[in-house]
Amino acid sequence: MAPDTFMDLIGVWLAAVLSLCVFSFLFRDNILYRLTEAVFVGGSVGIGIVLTFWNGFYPKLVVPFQKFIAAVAQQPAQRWVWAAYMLLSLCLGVLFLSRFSRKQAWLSRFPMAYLIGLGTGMGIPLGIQTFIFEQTKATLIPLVVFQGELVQWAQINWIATLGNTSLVVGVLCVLYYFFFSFKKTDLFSRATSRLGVAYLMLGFGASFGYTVMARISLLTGRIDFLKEDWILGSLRYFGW
Amino acid sequence: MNVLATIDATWFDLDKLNVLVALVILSALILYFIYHARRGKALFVRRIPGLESVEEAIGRATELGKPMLYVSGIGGAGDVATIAAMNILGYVAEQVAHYDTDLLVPCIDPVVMTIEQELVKNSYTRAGRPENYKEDNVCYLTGEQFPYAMAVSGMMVREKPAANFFMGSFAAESLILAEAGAATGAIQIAGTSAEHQVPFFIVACDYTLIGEELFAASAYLSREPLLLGCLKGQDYAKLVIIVALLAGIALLTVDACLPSEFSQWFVQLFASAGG
Amino acid sequence: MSARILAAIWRNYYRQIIYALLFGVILYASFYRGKITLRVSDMTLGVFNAVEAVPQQRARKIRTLEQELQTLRARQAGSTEVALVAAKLVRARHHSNGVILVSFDFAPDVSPELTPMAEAVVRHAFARGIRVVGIAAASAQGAPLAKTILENCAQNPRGLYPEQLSGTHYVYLGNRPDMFNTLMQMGKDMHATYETDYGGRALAGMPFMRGIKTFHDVDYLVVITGYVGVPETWMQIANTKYKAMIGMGMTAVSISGYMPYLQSKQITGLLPGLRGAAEYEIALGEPNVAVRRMVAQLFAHALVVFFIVVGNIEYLVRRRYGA
Amino acid sequence: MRAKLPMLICMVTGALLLLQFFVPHPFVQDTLLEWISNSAMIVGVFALAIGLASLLHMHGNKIKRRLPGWGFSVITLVTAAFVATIGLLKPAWGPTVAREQYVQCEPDLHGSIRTTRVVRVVHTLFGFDPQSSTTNVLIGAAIMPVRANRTPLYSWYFTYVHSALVSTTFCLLAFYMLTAAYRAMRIKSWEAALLMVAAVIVIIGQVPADQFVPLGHINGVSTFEWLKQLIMDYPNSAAKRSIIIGVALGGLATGIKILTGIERPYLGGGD
Repeated sequence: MAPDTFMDLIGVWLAAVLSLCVFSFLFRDNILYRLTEAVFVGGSVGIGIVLTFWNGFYPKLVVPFQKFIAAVAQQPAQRWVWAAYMLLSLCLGVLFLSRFSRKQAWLSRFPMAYLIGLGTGMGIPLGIQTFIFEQTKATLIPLVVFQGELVQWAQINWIATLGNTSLVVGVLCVLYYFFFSFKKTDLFSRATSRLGVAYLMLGFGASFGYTVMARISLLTGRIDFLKEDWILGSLRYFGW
Repeated sequence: MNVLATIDATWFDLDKLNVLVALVILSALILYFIYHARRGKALFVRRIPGLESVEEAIGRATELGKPMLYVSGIGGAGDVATIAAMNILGYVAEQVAHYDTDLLVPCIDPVVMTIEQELVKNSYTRAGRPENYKEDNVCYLTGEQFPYAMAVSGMMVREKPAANFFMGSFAAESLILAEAGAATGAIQIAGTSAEHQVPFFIVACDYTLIGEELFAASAYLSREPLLLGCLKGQDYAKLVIIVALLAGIALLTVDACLPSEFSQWFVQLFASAGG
Repeated sequence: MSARILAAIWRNYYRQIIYALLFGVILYASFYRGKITLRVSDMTLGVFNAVEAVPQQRARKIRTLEQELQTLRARQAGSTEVALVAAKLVRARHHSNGVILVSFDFAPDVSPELTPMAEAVVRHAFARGIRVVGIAAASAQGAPLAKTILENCAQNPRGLYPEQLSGTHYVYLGNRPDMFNTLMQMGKDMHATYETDYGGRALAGMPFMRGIKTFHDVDYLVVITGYVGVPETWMQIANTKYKAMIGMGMTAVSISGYMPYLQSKQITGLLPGLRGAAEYEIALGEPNVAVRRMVAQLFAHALVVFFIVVGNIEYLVRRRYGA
Repeated sequence: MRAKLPMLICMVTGALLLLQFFVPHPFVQDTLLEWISNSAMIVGVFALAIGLASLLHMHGNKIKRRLPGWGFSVITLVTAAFVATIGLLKPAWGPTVAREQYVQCEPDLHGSIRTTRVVRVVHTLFGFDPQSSTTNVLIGAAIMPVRANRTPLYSWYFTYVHSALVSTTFCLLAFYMLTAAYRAMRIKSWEAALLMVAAVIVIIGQVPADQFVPLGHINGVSTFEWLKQLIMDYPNSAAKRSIIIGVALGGLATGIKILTGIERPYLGGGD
């Protein structure tokens, strides 16, 4: 984003100064950070309004209805069903506004129930398919892995074998850890739960470590922006 | 006959039969135990350390006379993790209502905000202290992830809540919230279903509910037999999955040793349509 | 006494100190000009050597075509087959140092990781006098970014090569919707697929494009992508169908899924994220952005490990001697 | 009525959406699903209105009562209004920047949409030209009019303020990871020790550390890289997988409770 025009130059300076204001929060809360926060939050609310209108309301409701009314006589039955459905949604949506009245606020339960029903109904089968089935399928692996075609002691790939076994043991132990309604007081249960916790901790540590690189990349990118685009870019803009 | 075949093909996706079967088995198990529990037999539930500390956190906040902050994630109202978070919020609000401390609930989704306003208000009423409820405490901040994280960080630094709760579904902002909160010295209790974010909560918070524990929370806190029954049903569903896993792994291991490929049918049971 | 003060300062301001250190370390790394040695892995060498070999390969190709033409002329002069081979030979001779096609298949969100890699490959080609055809097959949002990368390489030679001109040394074609069909058509006729370059100049009149018609006129393909699925499409079309040689660069996160292609020799090399880019720059003998960013990574990772160790020592000492 | 009817709505919509998953009919899978998503969007628009009202209420209160920080409330509201205005305006009215822009053009004669360069922008900074909401661009060899999507000022704000702030906020994570690791990865308990060991191995394995400190090699890669891969492949996948299965089951149970009306979040704990 090295600046080419005057507006770009102002933009880059603004971006750089605002970035520094955000960084200043790391030292302590201060007035500059509060200012940036106010601008950021306010701006994102504005952007939310704009996106809701131009990406949702206008193309999905206004434009189709204009087209629908323009040729209202020749519309097929399906389009009428569509129009009725959209009008119904509109009415449901309007019920949200009942929140402004103390007496009729309960009417807003209808649209909420509708949205929650949509979300959960959609989520149930998808959850089974993409989470339970996919993960179960991925865990269906043989405990013994052979290097070649031959089935012999000497041909066992020990690393893969041990790895697969530990994977299976881990999945079972962690699943066991998540049992809530059984009393787990005997030795076996406690050992299994402990092992489950061990797997969880190893996994979390690994996830944490794995993310470090990506986050540092972001910071490097940001510092490069400050250095290259802001300072050097401004110098270049003024012909240095 | 032919007609039947076409109807089948257009009105029911046979490739998804496995999902339907699993859905029926699992929900039957859960529903069975829920209705079983209605008869009112006392049910056991194991200790969940994160939840036991909820009362401790509330106690400390009231002792210090400082507010509490409850973040219910960035999911929408249709997200089951958000619903689980709302259940915990109901419990927390009822506990808090007795004291003069504020419960701040900044929201990222207007629908969630509407529900939570109602929820907190009803909890206060149930606790007999409707006058303590302030509508502005449950508020909408903005609909976007990072501005929201920034605003909540600012809130934590300025209002200095004594206890922070982060429950629900989270993305990258988890650590921003948790670390900014840790810097203020608050007791922090987190719980999320997003497995990628659990590590960040674990390192930055005092107690963390891992994955499914978030869903078990409402049963654990309320001890309502219906919900405990549901928990029992969930456990049996898990048992079914474990048995299926064991069977499949045994079959595949036999396969690898023979070597043959006869148990592929078992793996195919879990195949998703089109994939 | 002073130790106690220091300890108190550390206890109260450890966050600020750690943050300042991290900021400083990364800032320092961005100015770092010292030498670092990286062992260039085989995955990276697979791409590097393939680009390095392009001129020889082109020479070999010209020789083969010449021989083919001679034998064909002797046997059946005047047939369409002779004309076809002759046209191929003309195209092959047009860019006697060879041509590589670089596909910039990434959007700005992963640009910090992939841009250095793309730049290293393009610079390498320019330094060896190899012509470059740039496209953005998978991403319309990435199209302007790719143009910037190419222009940046062409205009800042850093003494490696003279300034390169668009339309003479390289051409940038941009993005066309529907990746799969675009690639399928490109295998038959790039002129018909793209018609114009990114700046709107007609390909038909461009001398540069006289030498390039299909994937066969390109000696090596480099696909740089952050999308899962894009490599499969390239493999399917360019490699399986048109038998082109492919090298790849990917983000570190998505790399592990594509190692099998390397083992099955469907791709000659695979650049793993920022690290691949850094290794490539080292192989090229011109350490640049990627090396700098890799240095930053190294420093930052060392800092994380260092503070974990410090934290543990602090904890052990405290437990031993009380608070 | 106040409790039963919402429950009925929730159950019916939920059941319908659950069933549509199994129906491959093109009407259901394409048309109906699109209708439903549009309908949810329309309902959501009004929810946003409630959210905005809450926002106005909260900040308005602060401003009215001159509570500490009321000035920032003013700034928040003003910025929101400003950005919404420039974003909702038709492009013709916005002040603009004379520069190259890349936009999606409307379909050309062949019906394909392509991204092409805007070579000339009609408006200038603070210019006003209600006649043309289009700008001239070069497509192929011909100059054609193209509709710009947003006012240039809005795009400018989006790039230089919003996106810049998003990236900066995002990269705060780099700092926070460091302090979190310092504070939490201590061998206070065996769980914490395991967490720390795994993290340290992966952190070292991610970078070519072996080129500076001799760490040995296994199977052609450095020891830590090899260990890292091992941890990522086995314990990490095992932990992730079972968490995902558990969460999915918890979600399923919650979903079933909602669809059967045992749990009624939309009532907000009331009747």
